Formats: sequence, structure tokens, C-alpha cells
Amino acid sequence: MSALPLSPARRPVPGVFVALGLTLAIGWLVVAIDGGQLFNQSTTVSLLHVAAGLGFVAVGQTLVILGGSLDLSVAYVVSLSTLVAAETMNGSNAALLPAIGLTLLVSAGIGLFNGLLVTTGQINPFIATLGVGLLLKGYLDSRYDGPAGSTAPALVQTLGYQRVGPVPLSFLLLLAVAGACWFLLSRTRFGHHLIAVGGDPEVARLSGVRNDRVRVTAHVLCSLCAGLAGIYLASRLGSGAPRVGTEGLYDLESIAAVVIGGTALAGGRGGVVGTVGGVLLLAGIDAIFNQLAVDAFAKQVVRGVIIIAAVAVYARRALRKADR
Amino acid sequence: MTTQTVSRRLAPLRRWNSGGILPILAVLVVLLVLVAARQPDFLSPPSLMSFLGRSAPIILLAAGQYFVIVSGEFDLSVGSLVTAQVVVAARLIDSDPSRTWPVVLVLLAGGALVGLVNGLITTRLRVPSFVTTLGMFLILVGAVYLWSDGAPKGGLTDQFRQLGRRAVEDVPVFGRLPYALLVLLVLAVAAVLLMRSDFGRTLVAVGDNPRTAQLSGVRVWRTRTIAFVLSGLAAAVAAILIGGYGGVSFQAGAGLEFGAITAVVLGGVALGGGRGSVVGAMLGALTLELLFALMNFYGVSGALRPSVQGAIILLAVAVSARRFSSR
Amino acid sequence: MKRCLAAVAAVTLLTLAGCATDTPVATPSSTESAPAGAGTGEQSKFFDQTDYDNELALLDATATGPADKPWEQALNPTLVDTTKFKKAGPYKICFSNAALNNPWRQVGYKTMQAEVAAQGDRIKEFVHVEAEGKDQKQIADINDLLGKDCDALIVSPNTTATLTPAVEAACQTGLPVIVFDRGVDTDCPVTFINPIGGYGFGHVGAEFVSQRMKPGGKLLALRILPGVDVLETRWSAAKVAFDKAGVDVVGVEFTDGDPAKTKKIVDDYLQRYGTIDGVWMDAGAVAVAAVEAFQDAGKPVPPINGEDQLDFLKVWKEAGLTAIAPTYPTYQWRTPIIAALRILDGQQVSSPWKLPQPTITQENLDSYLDADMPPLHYAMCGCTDLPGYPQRWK
Amino acid sequence: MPDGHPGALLALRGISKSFLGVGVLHEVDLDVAAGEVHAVVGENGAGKSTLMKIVSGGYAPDAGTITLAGQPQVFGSPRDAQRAGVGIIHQEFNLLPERTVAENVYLGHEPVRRGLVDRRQMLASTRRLLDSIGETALPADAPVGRLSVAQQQVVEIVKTLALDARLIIMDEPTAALADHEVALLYRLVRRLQEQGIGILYVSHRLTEVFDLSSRITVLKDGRRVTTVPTADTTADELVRHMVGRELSHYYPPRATPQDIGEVRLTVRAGANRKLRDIDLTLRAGEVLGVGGLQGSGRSALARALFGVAPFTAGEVVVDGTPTRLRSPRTAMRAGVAYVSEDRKGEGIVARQSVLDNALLASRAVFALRSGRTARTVRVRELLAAVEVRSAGDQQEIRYLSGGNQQKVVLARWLAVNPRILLFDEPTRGIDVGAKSAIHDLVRRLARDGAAVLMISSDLPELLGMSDRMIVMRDGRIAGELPAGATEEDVVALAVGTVRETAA
Repeated sequence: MSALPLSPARRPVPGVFVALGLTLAIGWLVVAIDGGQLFNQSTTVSLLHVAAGLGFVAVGQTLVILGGSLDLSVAYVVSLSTLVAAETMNGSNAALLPAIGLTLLVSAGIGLFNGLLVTTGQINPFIATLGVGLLLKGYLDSRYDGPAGSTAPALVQTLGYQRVGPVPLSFLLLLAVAGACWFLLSRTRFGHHLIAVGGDPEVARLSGVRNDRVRVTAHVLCSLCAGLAGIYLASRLGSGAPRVGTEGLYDLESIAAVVIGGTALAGGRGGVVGTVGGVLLLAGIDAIFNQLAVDAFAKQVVRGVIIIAAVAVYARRALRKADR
Repeated sequence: MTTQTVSRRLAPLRRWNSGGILPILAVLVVLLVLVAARQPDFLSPPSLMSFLGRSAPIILLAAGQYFVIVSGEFDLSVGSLVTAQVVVAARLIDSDPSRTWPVVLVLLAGGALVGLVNGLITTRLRVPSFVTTLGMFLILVGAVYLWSDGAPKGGLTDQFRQLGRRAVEDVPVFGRLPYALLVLLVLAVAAVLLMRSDFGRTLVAVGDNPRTAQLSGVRVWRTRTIAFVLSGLAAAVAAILIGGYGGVSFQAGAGLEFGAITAVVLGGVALGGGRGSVVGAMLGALTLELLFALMNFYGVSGALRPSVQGAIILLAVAVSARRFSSR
Repeated sequence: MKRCLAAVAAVTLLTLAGCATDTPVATPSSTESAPAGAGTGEQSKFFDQTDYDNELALLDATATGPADKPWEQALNPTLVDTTKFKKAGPYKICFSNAALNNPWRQVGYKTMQAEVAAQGDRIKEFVHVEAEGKDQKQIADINDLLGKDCDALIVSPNTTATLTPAVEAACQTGLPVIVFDRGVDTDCPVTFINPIGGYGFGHVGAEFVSQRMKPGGKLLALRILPGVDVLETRWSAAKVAFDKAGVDVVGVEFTDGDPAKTKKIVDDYLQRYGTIDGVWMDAGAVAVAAVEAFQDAGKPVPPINGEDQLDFLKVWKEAGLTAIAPTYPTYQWRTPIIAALRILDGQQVSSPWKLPQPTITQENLDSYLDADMPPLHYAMCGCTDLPGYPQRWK
Repeated sequence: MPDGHPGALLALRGISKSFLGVGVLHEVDLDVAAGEVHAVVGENGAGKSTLMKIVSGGYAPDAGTITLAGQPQVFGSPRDAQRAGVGIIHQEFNLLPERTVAENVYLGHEPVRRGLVDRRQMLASTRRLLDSIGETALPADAPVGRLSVAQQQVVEIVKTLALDARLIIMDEPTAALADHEVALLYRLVRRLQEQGIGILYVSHRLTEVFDLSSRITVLKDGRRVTTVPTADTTADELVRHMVGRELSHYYPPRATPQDIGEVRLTVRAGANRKLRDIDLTLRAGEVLGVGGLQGSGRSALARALFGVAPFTAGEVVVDGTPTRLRSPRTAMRAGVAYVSEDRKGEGIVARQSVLDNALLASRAVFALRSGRTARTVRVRELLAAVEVRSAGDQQEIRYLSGGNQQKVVLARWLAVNPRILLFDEPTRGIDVGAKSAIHDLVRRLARDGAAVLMISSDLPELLGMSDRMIVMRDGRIAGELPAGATEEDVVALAVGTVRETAA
């Protein structure tokens, strides 16, 4: 038959964590030389808060990308959900749960719409979600001329500012969500089907997978994560902010985090664990540059380089694997 | 993660948009009718010419983007490239007329160089172009801000600006012919000829099935890299025209990459490659520009515009998708 | 035939969008989708009558303080005691900056750096953290700075409402907090420094344009983006003025600060209405582009307002425009440093600290023109006496 | 073996289907009894694949009924068909390289416990299924991407078993298999029969059809020509039904000694990752057949000669001059052409016109050699010469039948007048008519002085076409055989039951 060595499938933890380790180590050193300190309480907390915001979005983005799709509307979904949440709560703890429910409902609805455009609408995800993004932008621009509503104090105190030691509650929540997604991918039919659809839609279809249903679900989950990010941001900002998502560049940065995390843009390979690593890496760079008080433009450049370099490394690996 | 797999992922999407330019023509006609209804004199030669002139840059960007997309790739860096070029031009020229033309050459070279880098990273390092050019986008933005520490410096000369701003006046029939329009016409013809040439056909073949192309002796990496270089050059010309038309600003190129890609898709070109015509792509861009003008004429609330734009894009693409997926 | 369907849909879409907002043009700041029946549409929910009245009053108020140093002057000062913050220098001063992403903030920040340099050894360390225009990041930044044992914290908030909790948290640490440019919804900072503000800016421009243009003429309002509080206040003040003067505001458009887009908009409006009798802007960024649009179309440039950026002043002079330039002076970036040091000395400071907000008019135009500075430099930087001038700003 | 009685497992009645108004199937009736192997044969475009897709839920028929074990069925999707107990093994693999064998086998119907995928059970049952067909060596948790072609085929089959299908459709199941693997497939099919599973067997290889099936249905132009018990028919008769031509004048006459000219290509001690000590010569006018099992290095040899995966050691001499064939381009410049076995993936550019496909090579490498119009004219002639049937040369090639696509590919290479042609399975999955046309063409090329190397898994074809044969095993040339050798000789060398004869 064949003399190929058939080691069982290993799903190794992506190299992003190595990169993360190195970056933080070097960063710590440089900052130390600069006379600062990278891992003091406040810096760590800030780092993890920044990570949490991007993290929710990126984890969701991972799901759609794994499924061979893409979501460029997340930034606007984030903004919208901060507003929905804050306006519904309107400062009262009583309205907390209904508000969260409504927010998730709205974002899920948008995800559904994205999903339907991509599947039954047969529009390329890139264009479809770009278009939906524009729709939302128009709504936000015409309806809001600034922050609106106010977040329930209870939420601000807990999700917004509560922390366990140096670890914010929000980051723990992120870990929980990421964990849930990991579980979803490795332990549920949906997960297996999603990866199959991303790997090769035709194969999935012929194996009896309902591709459309799977893709739509992925989009719904992605938007839900974006909605979650919105709720978190509302808890941080104390009100709804119509521009927070776009200012945060959550659309492109989430995709960046995902690919840095080793998920194939083509779909079918990767996972949320790597994405969390990617998010932490980006946040780590933020923190380091803050400590060194280097202006953001240099950071942009570094980010760009890192994104390309990371993916180049993964490509090398994939190539070597193919050779074997 | 090779570009192949990306195209393979987009492969099913390909089937959805066939290459025909009929749908985009239809949309264009509809919009023209709507304009004529509201603003008849818009169709009078002089104003029409000015409109085409001011639309030239985005049309050129769409053409450049087309080369990349039809070969199975993406170029998200063009917007930031335009910004960078405009700012660089201002600082290099620094209001000194004698430097105008040298700087124009520098810009063209710069555009080609960025395209080359994009292409080589994508083809040689096997980084999906979406990621490559996203990275390049961040790098260019950051670099240009760094270089000009945050605020554009220097200034553009009238010689530089006239290309994008002025026109040949008192032309019979047309009234006036903006230089930008002339540039556009020349380059558009060149683009069409290029796509009919061996290179053009090969480019499409590469986007359709790189493997076959390679086994037929095509240097796939080289072909795609050239596509990126062309896109970079198009961005450079666009930058010259935009800088001329609007002057220096960090906003000069903001969002143009998405505009260009949208235009190309509207024009019936399939993301993933191997399908669609450069004419369609350019018509797509023209349609977008016309749509903006239309919204000015109809007084669509500035804040609502993105929605209208989004809805129309989704509609047009969905319908052409439907039309061609009937098999 | 599917295409026809698309066509139909497109038509309806457009006409709908058109009808909904055709005449009069809706204001983007309307909180309900349908605009009110008259003038510029209903007022923004951000409009605050009392603030508005105060700011307009301040426009005529006389400032106290050294005449040649507007950045040290204060309008109707109300001094507060700061002895509890008194401590020995030299100091470590920390600054959480909303962003550096536009020329105004660039000029301002350079001015601030120069001011720090001018203070010499009184400041041993100046820490600057920039939030890239991200509320979320600035909140984290402030929290981060709190761990750096600063002697004073200066905050230039990215958004008023959303930064309030973070600033409050900062105040609770007992650190003297100084807020400038945009405010926060809390009195906890020692002082809030800014010029008169958005209402004043919007009002001055609108008054001038509506008075100089022919009565009942057509005015085009060009705005940068929706949803930025500073700009919203400017627009809401302008609306009041226009409605009062019975100006016909034919369009309120967003330019994203993109000159090309601006010219296209003006082009189309000229085509649509034949003539535009006045142009109002909520910021000077694209004023030059707007002027060019008229020039390129071979039309006279109507009364227009810009800002104190040199490129506009230059065009104004050369083309002999009927123009005015209300300012939001960048010299306000000097004041927080001065204030911080006074507070740490235990001296009294005014809270709020309202700086004068000069307007550039035909009369004093020449005094602000400076051919040597870059086109996007802001004339009102009050930086000529600072170390490193002019090189630092070039 | 039960004949088509009323209690048939599968009963198709009056199945019709048309695409864009073009009728592809016309009122086809067909029965499969439990435990029966029912073969379906016919030229490409006869409607076999469409019929299979309909039975497996890929398409819905325009008219007609599908009855499974007496139950009328309407399949909206492959899933419905699977639920009803219809499994299909496709010609090209439907596997996810990134995923493990088990994950592939149970894709779409993963075993769940308490709502969660039960990985342990998934592995266990996959192992059990593998054992049941004697594939104990194949690890259930290895990623499919690392398996050999044959192993992947096994996974495909296990996939259908996992669905405990009552009816299994096999569409050219041996296309990718080497002969001894085919034997394994036979065993497998028998086992399935014993379990009372009905099998619809589609194949171009008549030997298999006769070995396995109890009944044969012949399709032609979407109509059922006949259904006959295998025992009562012969290969000739079948081919007549399919094309109306005798099987006998199938292969063109071989080269005569005077046809054979000087040495065109010599390889000495050629080697790379997949090949070792390759020594061979190609002469003008000669067709050198290459036999051997899948993965024995046949394709690797062709790819090495075409510079796709070049020799890393040894020496290659082309027309007397030592040449390094580093890439397809260099190979083409040296006058080498290569027709890949994977037509869809490496042969055609599906969405481009016939003309563009035919011009691809000339444009890429010899763009400057001749004027464009002249070149186009020449290619048009070639397309005519190889008798491509298409609606004009602007038609997209994907709408052509496999045979015609292959002819276009040939035209592409003829356009650059190669002196050395490498054919890898040139007639795989091609209907009988086109097959012989291609055979004639290959022979004509040889007669015109080209040196031809032709790889084939189809032994009759190999023996029928070759003037000389080499047989590969484990990346080396196991031996050389003269024209007129028997199938046994080839197989013996291929599986290594005999001493290697010095080449």
C-alpha cells in the first residue's frame, strides 16, 4: 500500500502562543530597560480589558471563517448592540436581563440576515457582510448623534469593572465563551459539520451535511459574539456609543487576530484557542507600546508586519506538511 | 493556506456571478434614467464630462483591482496606498513646480513597488492576499503618519493638480474634456487591450485554475505578481488624479479599497478569479459614482446614504447571482 | 426579467429615501426618522439651551489674565482651592490623549510638548498615552496610568459620556485630574479647560454666513461626521441661527473630511440648485476644497466659514473671499500643563477654565497669515513664543 | 442470484431528467435486487452519472418514481437518500484531508451521546468497519491527507458502510485503484452482497463488470438500450450496444522497426524523493508503456520528466544534449509535453473557452514564436484535426464531455509541436469512442516521429498500445517487457512475484 508514517492526528496548540511568549518576554525586557514595568497590576488589567473587547468579536469571527465565510459587519453590530443594551436598560438594574436578551436577539437577527444573504442569497460573504455593514451604518448615523442610553449600574460594576486579582470578570467571560466555542467545535455535530463545510463544501454536502443551515448558524453565533462584545463595551462605557465598533476597527482587527491565531482564511483549519492567543498578542503589543509611550503609528506598522509574518510562518508549516 | 485553497473556497461563489456585463449595464441605465428624471441637464455634455472626469480615479482603481481579483486574489491596500502617495507627493514637491514631474515618476515607481511587494509576499511566501494586503494597509497608514508625523506637510503645485482638476476647455460637442477623463480613456483602452492579449488571457486562466496553468508552462507567481503591480500602478495614477482634484489630505484614499472591490463585484467579476471582464469592473465603478451623484440630486439625507448604497449593492449582486446560478 | 425586478426595487428604494428626506432636507441629528416640518429639522437631543445661552454670553465676555497670553486667560473665572494637592516638585505628569489622528490634535500635542519643555526641570517626566480614538482603549489607558504614580493626570476624552466612569475612577484615587477639550459628565476633576465651545463656534460661523448671504438664500451645510459630540453642538447652534434668519438650508452633507468627496457634493448641489448662496462648515478641514469646487465650476464663492488652518486663510486672502474663521484654538493644549503645575503648587485655578475663543475676520486676517508654516498648521496655536518654534511644528 | 423480481430492493420507473431543456435521461427503468450487483455501462454523456445522482439524491428527477424496498421515495437531498439507505462512492474522492479517518467516515451522522459527539465510539466503530474489510493496518485517527490514494478509496467505501446502506452506488470505484487493490475491492463487493446489500456498479472497465455483476444495463444517449443477465452476453455485444462498433479494431497497429528512430531522451540513474535509479531511453516513433500499481512511481516518473517534481540526482539527455528539466517551462522548451491523469484539476481551465484552453501552452511559453492570428488559425486546425465536438471554440470547456475535453488538452500540446509526449492515464474515465480516437492520435504522433511515454492502469490498453513496456514498483523500474507480453507478466512484475528482469 503505502510506506507513509501514519501518526494519529495531532491538533497542536498554534505557534501563536510561542510568539505571544516571546513578544511579552522581549517587551518586558525592553520596558524594564526603559525603566518601566510591563506586568504591574494596572497594566495587566488594562491589557486584559482590551483583549476582552476584541476577544469576543474575534472568537465569533473564528467560527464564520472556519466555515469558509467572513463577517465584515461585526464592527457595526458591536456599536448597535451597545446602544440597544444601554437604551433598554436606561440606567435601571431592573431592565438588565431583558436588555441583554433584546441585544442578543437583535444581533442574532443580523447574523441570520448575513447568513441568509450568503447562503440562499448566494452573495459572496465579503460583499454581503460589507453591504449589511453599510445598512447598519446608515441606521446608526441617521438615528444617533452621539452616545445614548445609560448602562445599568449593576452591569457596570460587575462586567465592566469587577475583577479577580489582576483578571477582569470580562476576560473570564471571554475565556468561558472561547471554551464554549472550543467545545462546540470539537464535541458537537455542528462543530464537525462547520469545519467540514469550510474544508470542502461539496464533500460536506455529499456527506449529507446541510451546508446552508450550518453556515447560517455560524453567522448567527458570530453576530451573537459581537452582541456580547457590545454588551461588554456598554458596561465599560456606561452608555451606548454609535461609533465604538468602527473606531475600534473590530472588523479588520478581529480577522487579523483570527489569522494570527492560525486559522486558515480559506476555512476548515484552525480553532478558537489560537484566536485567543492572537487577541492576547495584539493586546500585548498595545500594552508594550503604551509603556514605551511610542505613538500609535509605529504600532500600526508593527501590527501589519506581524500579521503578514505570522501567516507566512503558518503557510511554511502547511507546505512542509503537504510535502510529507 | 495557499491562494489556491482560497480560490477553492470561493469557487462555489464563482458559479454565482457569471462574467456578463449585462446586469451592470441594466443597473447603470436605471440610474441614468433616474438622474435624467430628476436632473436633465446632468446629461448635457459638459456636466457629463466633468462627472466622468471626477469619477476617473475610482474607475482606474477598479480596473487595477480587477487584474488582481480575476487572477484569484484581493488587494485591500490600494486605499491606504492612495493616501500615502498623496501625502508623499505633497511633501516631496513642497510647492516647488520644478519637482512636479520627477515626483510623479516617483509616485508611479512607488505604486509599482508596493504592488511588487504585495505580489511577492502573496505568491512566494504563500500568504493569502487578503492578509498580505491587510497587513500592507496597516503598514502604509502607519508609515505615512509616522513619516509626516501626523499632519500632511508641504504642498502640491498647480502643474501637479491640473491633471486631476483642470480640463481642456471649449471643445466642440463635449464642451470641456477634463485631463482626468483623457487619462482614463487612454488607460481604459490599454486595459481592454491588455486583457485581450496573451497576458490577459493567461491571467484569467491563472485565476480559474492555477494548477493547470502552471502545468502548461505559465509562471503563476509571476503572472499574479504582475497583477499586483498593475493594481499598484493604478493606485498611483488614481492618487495623482485624486490629489489633483481634492488636494492633500489623510482622507484622500480612505475606504477606496472597499469601493473598488465592490465596484468590481458589481461589474459581474467573481471573487476567486477566472471570471468577468475589465469593462464590467469599470462600469461597476461608474455605477457606484453615479449612485452617489444620484443621492446628491435626490437629496438623500447624508446620514442615510450608506444604507441606500448598501441596499442597492446587495440587490444588484443578489439579482445577478440569482440570474446566473440557474444551473 | 429578474433585472427589471432589480430596477424596480432600485427605483422604489431611491424614491423612498428621496421622499423621506426631500424637502426640507432632514437633519442627520434627528432622533426620529421623520424630520420636522420646518427649517433645519428638529433640534438635536444634545442641544442644551442653558449651555447654549452661556456660551453665547461668553462670546462677549472680557477675559481676565495676561493680555498677550490667551491660554492663561479665563472668562468669568470661578476660582477653586487646590491646597490639598500641594506637593513638592519636580513632578511626573501623565496625559491620556484621545487620539493624534488629525492635524488639529497634532498641532495641539506639539504645542503641549513644547509647553512641557518650556517648564524645564519643574516636570521630571511627562507620560503620554494615545487611545487611537478608541473609547475602550482610553478607559484602559487611564486605568493603566493610575498605576504609574503620576502627580497629576490630564485627560482629553475621546467621548464625553463614555469616558465619564473612567475619569470618576481616576478622581477617586485622590489624584488631581485635569480635563480639557471635550468634557466629562462629572464635576470630580479639579478643573475642566476648554475654549468657549461648540455652540460659540457654530453660532459665529452661522451668524456671519446668514447675515452676508442674500435673505432666504440657499445654504449648504458641510459636516465631517455624524455622532461626534463636539461637532454636534456646533451644528445644533448653527441650526438655531439659520432658523432664526429664515435661511433655506438646502443640504446637510457629511464629507468624512475628504476633500474629493466634498468637491463632488458641492458640484452636484451647484448643478441641482444653480447657485448656492452660503456655505457653513462644522470644521475647517475641507473648507479649501469647498472653495475650489466653486472656483472650478466658475461660480462666485459665496459667504463661507472655515477654521484657522493656514491653507484656508491663504485662499481667503488670495481669492478675497467673504469669509470668517471661528476657531477652536489649539493653544488650549498649553493650559492643562500650566494648570497642573499651579494645582500642584496649591495655587487657585478657575473651574471651569473657559479660554477665550477668538474669531479670525477680514480685519485681523493678515495678522494670522504665515507663509512659512505648513498649510494644515493652525494659526491659533499660541506657540510662537515656545521653544523649538517654528521647527517643531513644521 | 435473484433476477429482477417485483420485490426488488430498488425500482426505478420512467426516470427522466433534462437540463436547460436538454434531455439527459429519457424514461429509464431499472431494478436492483437485494444482494445483487447490477452494472450500468455506457459512453460518457450516456446519462450514467445523472442517473446515479438522481438515485443518491443529488438531483430530483423531472419525471418517474424511485421505489426502495417497496417504499416510494422522494429524495430532496443526498441526506434524504442516505437516510433511506442509499450510499454512493464517487469517482473523485469526497474526503477532508485535514480531518481524521473517523471524522470523515462519520461526517454528517456522527454518533452522539447526550447531544455530544461520542469520539470514542466513533473511533471504535470506524476500526470495526475497517477490520470487517480486512484493512486492519489503517489507523482510524490518522488525518486522511496523509493516506495513500488507495487508502483514501478504502475510507470512501467505509464511509458508505457506516451509513449501513441497503443500496451502494459505485461510480468508477476502481478508477484510482491499482490492480491488486481492485482484487480487494472484489472481495469487499462480495462481502457486501452476502450482507444482502444491492450494488449499482458503474464502470468503463468491462472486465470488472463481467467479474462482478449479475446483470448489466446499457445506457445510450439517456435511454436504456437493454438489460441483460451478465452470463448471457459478451464484451463485444456490450460495446456494440454502447457505440455500435466491434471491440476488435480497437488499437491501432504498432510501430514497425523502421518507424523507430534515434534516441530522443535518456535518463541515467535518475532519482528524487519518490524515484530511485531510473534508467530509461525514449526513441522517436516509439510508444513506451509504463505499468505498475498506483503509487509505484509511474506518475512520479512522468512528473520528473516534465519538471514538476524534477530528478534531484542522475542525468537527463534530450536529443543528445544534457538537460536539466527544472520546471514545466524548461521541459516544454526541451520539447516535452505532459497530459496529467487529473484532467479536471490539472488538465483544463474549466471556465475558459475551448480556444483559450487550446492556446494556453503556446501563449505561456512560445508567445513570441509566431504571430497571434497565425497561432490561432493553427490551433483551430488542430482542434478540427482531433475532432473536438463542441458548440464552437468559444464554448466554455466545462460543458464538453470528458473525451472532448481531453482532445482539447491534446490540441493544446500539439500546438507547441512537442517531440516527447508524456501521457498519464490519457483515457481514464473517457467513453469508448473517444478512447479509440485518442489511441489513434497517440499512434499517429509516434509515427510522425515523436517519442511517447504512456502510463495506463488499464492493462488491455497498455498491452494494446505499447511497443515496449516498463513496469514500476516502489519507485524503481521493476523490469522491461517487449510488445506482446501478457497481462500476467505485467502484474507479476508490478506486485513483485518474479525476479526483476534486467532492463
